[in-house]
Amino acid sequence: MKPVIAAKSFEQLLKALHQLSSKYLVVAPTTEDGVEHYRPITQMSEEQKSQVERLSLRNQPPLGSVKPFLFPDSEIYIEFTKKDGKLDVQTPRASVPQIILGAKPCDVVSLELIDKVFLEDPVDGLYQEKRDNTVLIVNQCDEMGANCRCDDFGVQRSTGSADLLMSKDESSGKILLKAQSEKGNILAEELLKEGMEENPVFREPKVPVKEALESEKIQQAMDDFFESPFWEELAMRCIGCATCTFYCPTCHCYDIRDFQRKEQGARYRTWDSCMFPDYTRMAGGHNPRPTRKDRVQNRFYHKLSYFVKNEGALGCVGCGRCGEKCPVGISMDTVLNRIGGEVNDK
Amino acid sequence: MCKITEELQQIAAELLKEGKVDLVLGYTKGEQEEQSVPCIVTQPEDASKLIFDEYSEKALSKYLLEESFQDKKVAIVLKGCDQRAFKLMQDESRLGREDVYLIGVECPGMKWGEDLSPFCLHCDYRTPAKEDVDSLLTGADIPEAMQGEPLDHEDSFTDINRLEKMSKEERFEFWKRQLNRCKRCYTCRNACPVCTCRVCVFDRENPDYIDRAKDQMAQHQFYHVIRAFHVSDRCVSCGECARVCPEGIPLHLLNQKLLRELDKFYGEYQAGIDEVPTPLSHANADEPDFFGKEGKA
Amino acid sequence: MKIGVFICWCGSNIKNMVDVERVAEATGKMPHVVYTQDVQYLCSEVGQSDIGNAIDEHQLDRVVIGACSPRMHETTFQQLMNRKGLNPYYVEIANIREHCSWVHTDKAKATVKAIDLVKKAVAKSYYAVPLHAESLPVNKRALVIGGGIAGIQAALDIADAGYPVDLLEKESSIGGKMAQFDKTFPTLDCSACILTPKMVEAATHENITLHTYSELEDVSGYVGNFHVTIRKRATSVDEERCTGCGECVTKCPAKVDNEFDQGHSKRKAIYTLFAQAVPNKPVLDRKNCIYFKTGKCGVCKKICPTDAINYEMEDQLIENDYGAIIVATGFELNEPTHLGEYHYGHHPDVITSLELERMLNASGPTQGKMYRPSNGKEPKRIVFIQCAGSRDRHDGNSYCSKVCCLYTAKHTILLNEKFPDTESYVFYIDVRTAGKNYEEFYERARQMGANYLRGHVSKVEPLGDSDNRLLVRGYDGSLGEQTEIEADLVVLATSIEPQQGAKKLAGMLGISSDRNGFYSEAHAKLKPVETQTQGVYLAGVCQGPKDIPEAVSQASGTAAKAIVLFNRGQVKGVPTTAMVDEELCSGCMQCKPVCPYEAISQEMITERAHGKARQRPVASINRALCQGCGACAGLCRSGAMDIGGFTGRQLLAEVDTL
Amino acid sequence: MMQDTFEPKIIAFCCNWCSYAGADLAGTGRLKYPENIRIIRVPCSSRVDSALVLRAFQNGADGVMIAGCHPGDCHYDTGNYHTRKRMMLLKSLMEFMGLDEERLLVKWISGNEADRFKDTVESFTSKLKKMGASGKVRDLRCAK
Amino acid sequence: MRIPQKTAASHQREELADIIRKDVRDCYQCMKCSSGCPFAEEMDYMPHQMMWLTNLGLYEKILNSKSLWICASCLACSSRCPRDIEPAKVMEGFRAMILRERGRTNVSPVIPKGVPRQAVIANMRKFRR
Repeated sequence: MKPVIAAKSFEQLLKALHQLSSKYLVVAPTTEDGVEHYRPITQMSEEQKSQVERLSLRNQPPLGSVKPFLFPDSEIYIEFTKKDGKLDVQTPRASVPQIILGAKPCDVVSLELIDKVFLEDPVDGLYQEKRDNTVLIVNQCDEMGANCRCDDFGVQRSTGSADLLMSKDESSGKILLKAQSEKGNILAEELLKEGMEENPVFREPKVPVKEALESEKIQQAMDDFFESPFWEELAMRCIGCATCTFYCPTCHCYDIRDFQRKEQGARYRTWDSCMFPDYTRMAGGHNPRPTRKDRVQNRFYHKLSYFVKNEGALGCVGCGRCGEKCPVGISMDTVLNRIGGEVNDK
Repeated sequence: MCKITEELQQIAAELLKEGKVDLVLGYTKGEQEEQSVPCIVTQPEDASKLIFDEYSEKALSKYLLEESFQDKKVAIVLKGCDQRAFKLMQDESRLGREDVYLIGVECPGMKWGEDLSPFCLHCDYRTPAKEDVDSLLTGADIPEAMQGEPLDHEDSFTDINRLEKMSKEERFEFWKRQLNRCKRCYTCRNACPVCTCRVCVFDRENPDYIDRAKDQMAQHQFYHVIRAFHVSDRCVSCGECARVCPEGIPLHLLNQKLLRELDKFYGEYQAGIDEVPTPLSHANADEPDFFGKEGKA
Repeated sequence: MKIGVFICWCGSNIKNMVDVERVAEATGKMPHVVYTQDVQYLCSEVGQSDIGNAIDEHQLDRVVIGACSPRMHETTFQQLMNRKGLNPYYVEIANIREHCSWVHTDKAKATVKAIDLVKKAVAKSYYAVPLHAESLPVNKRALVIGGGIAGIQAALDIADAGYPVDLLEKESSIGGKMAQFDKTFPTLDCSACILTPKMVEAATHENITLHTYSELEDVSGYVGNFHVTIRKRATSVDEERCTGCGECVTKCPAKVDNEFDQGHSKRKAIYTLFAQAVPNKPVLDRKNCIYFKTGKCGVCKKICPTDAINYEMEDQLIENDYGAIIVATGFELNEPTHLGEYHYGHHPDVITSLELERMLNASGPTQGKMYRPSNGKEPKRIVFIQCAGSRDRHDGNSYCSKVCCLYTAKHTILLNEKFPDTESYVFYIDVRTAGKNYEEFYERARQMGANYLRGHVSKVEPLGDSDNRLLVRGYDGSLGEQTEIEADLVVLATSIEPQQGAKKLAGMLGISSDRNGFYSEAHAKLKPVETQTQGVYLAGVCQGPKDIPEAVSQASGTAAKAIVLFNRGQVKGVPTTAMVDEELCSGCMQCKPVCPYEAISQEMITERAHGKARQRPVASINRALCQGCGACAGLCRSGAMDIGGFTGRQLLAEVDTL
Repeated sequence: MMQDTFEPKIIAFCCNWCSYAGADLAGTGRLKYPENIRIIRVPCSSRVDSALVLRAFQNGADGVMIAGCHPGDCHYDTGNYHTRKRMMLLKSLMEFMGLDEERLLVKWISGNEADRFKDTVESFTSKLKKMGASGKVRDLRCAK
Repeated sequence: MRIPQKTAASHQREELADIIRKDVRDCYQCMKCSSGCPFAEEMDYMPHQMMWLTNLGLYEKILNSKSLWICASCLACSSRCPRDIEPAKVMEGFRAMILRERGRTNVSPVIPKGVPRQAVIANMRKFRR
């Protein structure tokens, strides 16, 4: 039996977490100038703190996913300085333990997908360190959000690598937490010390489970669809920005760059986007994906076909962020609806 | 169905049927509620997809520069601001008028969340001039707020005024918070109908004007200052940059600030309406000298 | 890449304040630097051979110098590079003397700065590109626009040097404004007597081709290679056949006001501009010709003994190539009707100085007699009003017309000489007599009786007496009181103004005008006859008010410039010009209006993309015209425009090193 | 205490014909000014674009100076008119973004104004000393 | 003031020229005479104005002026005149013209207090040594 603890209110939970902020970096969803993001609670204004409960328990993920806390948009490998002809190389400080409050199942699955890439040999040290240091407190949605397609991808109740599950008991207003992992257990213990109580019952989410898309079928349909003129049309509509990829919780491409001024500099990695024209450009100038059609296709094929072939799962969790923010309204549905159509037509 | 949509579908169908154009570039209903998205129609029977409404925000003119639109006869739906951008591209030799069939539409003002876009409220060029387009569709359902005279230019700068009243530190904090969210996804650049360089300076590797690191405020500042500068005198005030920014950064303020300074000191200039050269492309002795003895040097 | 760094001691000039060994040592550690040396005097023969030897020994391909200002010895080192077979733009100079050792007092800090400066130069040299000056052949033929004294002088000088010249004049005769004058100050030479020989010389010179009654239609090209179209207006008189006998003029029944005499006489519809006109062949003024107005008449055609009259004659377009263009288009005089207080145009006895000039002229409308236009009587008391429309920001031109002070002095002298019982009163603000013998001339005027009253006239009004005289209300600064003078004649020193078509011509030639509409010289002090457009030079009043000797010497100056150009036979541009990266350039041409030299034009290039050949526009630099200022590069958004020697990459490298 | 030891870094872009010559003349005349300034030679002040200015700030410059010929004296006729237009806009935008626009100095210095050059460097240096190190536009990786 | 139609008769001009042997036409109104004159404040027409009236031929104004008699003949003007006109001499010339003219009665105008009479000074100048 896994321990379930309860806070009297969300406020109490937040306060307890605040108490732990010397040990952990605690991040939670809030809004900043109307945009939803996870932010360290120590840096939040009172106004922002008051948003946390609503966003943590909402049936829809915030715009910014939890990805940047495990795979930041820019991350330094080494820093170097040259002094008196000698090169001094430093590696950045180790990451601190962090708690992510109010993550969604889609976030959890997206991290699991990234795990497949970064934690398999060769292991990405920077990611692994953060992954090991992160405690995810996951709220399971009770219903589908407006742009959510998690049911298609079978992730709406997935809580596999969540450390703690969170739910609100509507009648009492209590916040229930159920530990699922060692890290979760430790945090639960610590929270108990902060005045939370043990609770025997955990409320299960109400969201209906639908049969998910079959990844192999999708992959097959996509492969059959490769030559369709649809891609040309879609590419004509796409404006080539990186919104879809930068807000996607499963996108994990990065570029390694050097920054050097005078006798100092850094080697760092930073998010790249397959939508950028220089994404696959090689040093000699050749680019195997020269046109926007190639790039648009790559994005969808990577998620819906190549990822299945390589990692055995669809590379999308249906969070809907890409479609929500795309300035020209291209979403996963735009493609899924079409390949569905093509498959059926056969 | 509104009158403009109806006429638009008719014209599009005719143009395609008669083979006058290869494709019609317009808007269609998006997948989300209250969303219209760009749409390319190549068959007459698909013309019924086309619509025009208060969500048809995206500036379409820039698509014409894309590789996939080359060597094709294109008919394009243009609002006033979009037509200005088109005119600028034409003036800057980016495309020829004769290659494109322009369907001008009377713009009822675009939505900005629940309200009307502040850009549209002060726009005095909602509808392209008849002589500038091949067909002009009017009869839009103009909301009450848009019916009177457009807001004074100065009134449209309220946000700038608010910022200018702040102390310098407050302003710095404001922009720091905003730019901190920037991910350099380049949506603002890619959506902007006057950002039309063949190769953007930010995409250049040698010299590398900008560093890709996203954790450096200085690089964000660099990007946003330079972007605003490159757009400044050529901005057509469509508001796309601010609308498309996924992080809700009020980028248009930077453009408008520069526009206002230009207007104030060098006379009003409206890109895509007034003749080129744009204000930054010429300078003369009679202009104010800010760096002389008495200036704000 | 092999870079050699050389640090100059400049004797003790640098060495005393900068630790040159340390500078050499520090920069020696930079990538690609294979050799460093500090030398006592780099500019000396020893220093030069040190560098030369090092280049040979270490196969250096780039040289960085830490020494005095590049404005001092850049060419010295560039020549050395040339001798060594290296491109002169592979040398980079760090200014560690003027900008460092000479201006600082702390040796440690100065040394750190010197290291920075040399490192900056090394960094810049990494990205140095070899540059070459473009040279183009010169078409050794000149076009002079304007057949006034300046134009004539310029044409004669160039022609005398042995180069062909075309002299363009819009009127039917050359001579310009000077032909209208009576005498010239300060010598009181007869204007015509000194001008007409020059006119004849110009007309008969074997190297000069006259194009009278002609205007500039179009100009293209650039220094050494201008392509010009001239429109020769139809004179209706066949030049070949006409003998200039003047029968037609005598018999022509149509009379109109003679502009040459400022309307104080009449001329015929077929006329020569003035008696000594060159060429002395009449032209037919179609606007006033009875035949052209009504289709009847034809007297001239009937009377002409050589059948030279041709009513069907059409404008001719003449195209020619020139190497240099001299602009000597002169000026116009302001019609002071807008200055209501002077009553000009309302009272016939208020006249302009040029009208007076014509009256005084023995070959003028009155054969040199003075008269009051109102009643024909001789004026006894004449009031001159200076700065009528000049130095007047409110209702005229803000500048000084420069010659009025002197010609008014001349008028009072002539009046006093010819008509000793006339009184002259001159209302002035300042009398400006800068020029050789001008002060003496002015003195002479005063001495001979001209009364100079310091103060501007506020009003001229009819006195209402039987003689219809005028009352001039002014102020006498000397006495400090308002002063009124009853005058028979009031003469206004009207303002000199640019020609009406000056702006249009400027547009054709790509030269700029100042705020007053006069053409701008390239540099106010050191390039007074050149313009921003290479190969276009300015002579005479079109550049700003000036008197005859100034106009003539300026004309000779332009001739010298043209002759220098022709003698050299080719134009060599600066090597550090703008360069366009066609891959990046979108041909938007925003840079074009920025260029002060019109060196940027649009060009179509063919590009193969996605299997198709496609034309697209790009900006193109005429390297013969470009002077390398970089204003275009500072504007270019995509960075397609760059400046040789100061590329964006180089400047960034410098900034990054500091 | 900090103010006494803080030495600002100034990057100056001087046009070849006037301001660079003015700086040369200051040297020839043995005028003395602080060591903080590093001069980059440009053909004309209009060659300098905002990217260069911002890059200098990023790299840790505490002040950037752009010096050109006096209006009307430009060697290239109109270059400095462009400079003043562009730099006015850049300064306004910097000010609008809360950046220290006063760290960007635009000055007209002719080839014979050695004193003016010296005075400008002196006053700019002491002003920057008072302001302290620039932090708002600096890339933190250039902090050392 | 309206400049009268008839100004000084040529015989008057000649008379003056005869006495002073100077050409007042040389005067270009630099006003140095007035700027150095110790009695300029007391005068109704200052020295430069006297020169000017001479040139305009307005002799009546000169002959009736107080200035003629306030002038102390200190010769400051004469010693400084850049045109060597010697205004003091011109003044003296006018005084002489008055004195020569018979029946001229206004020779003794009212002299302000504290200002020495011209005649006294002239006398001292003539006979002091």
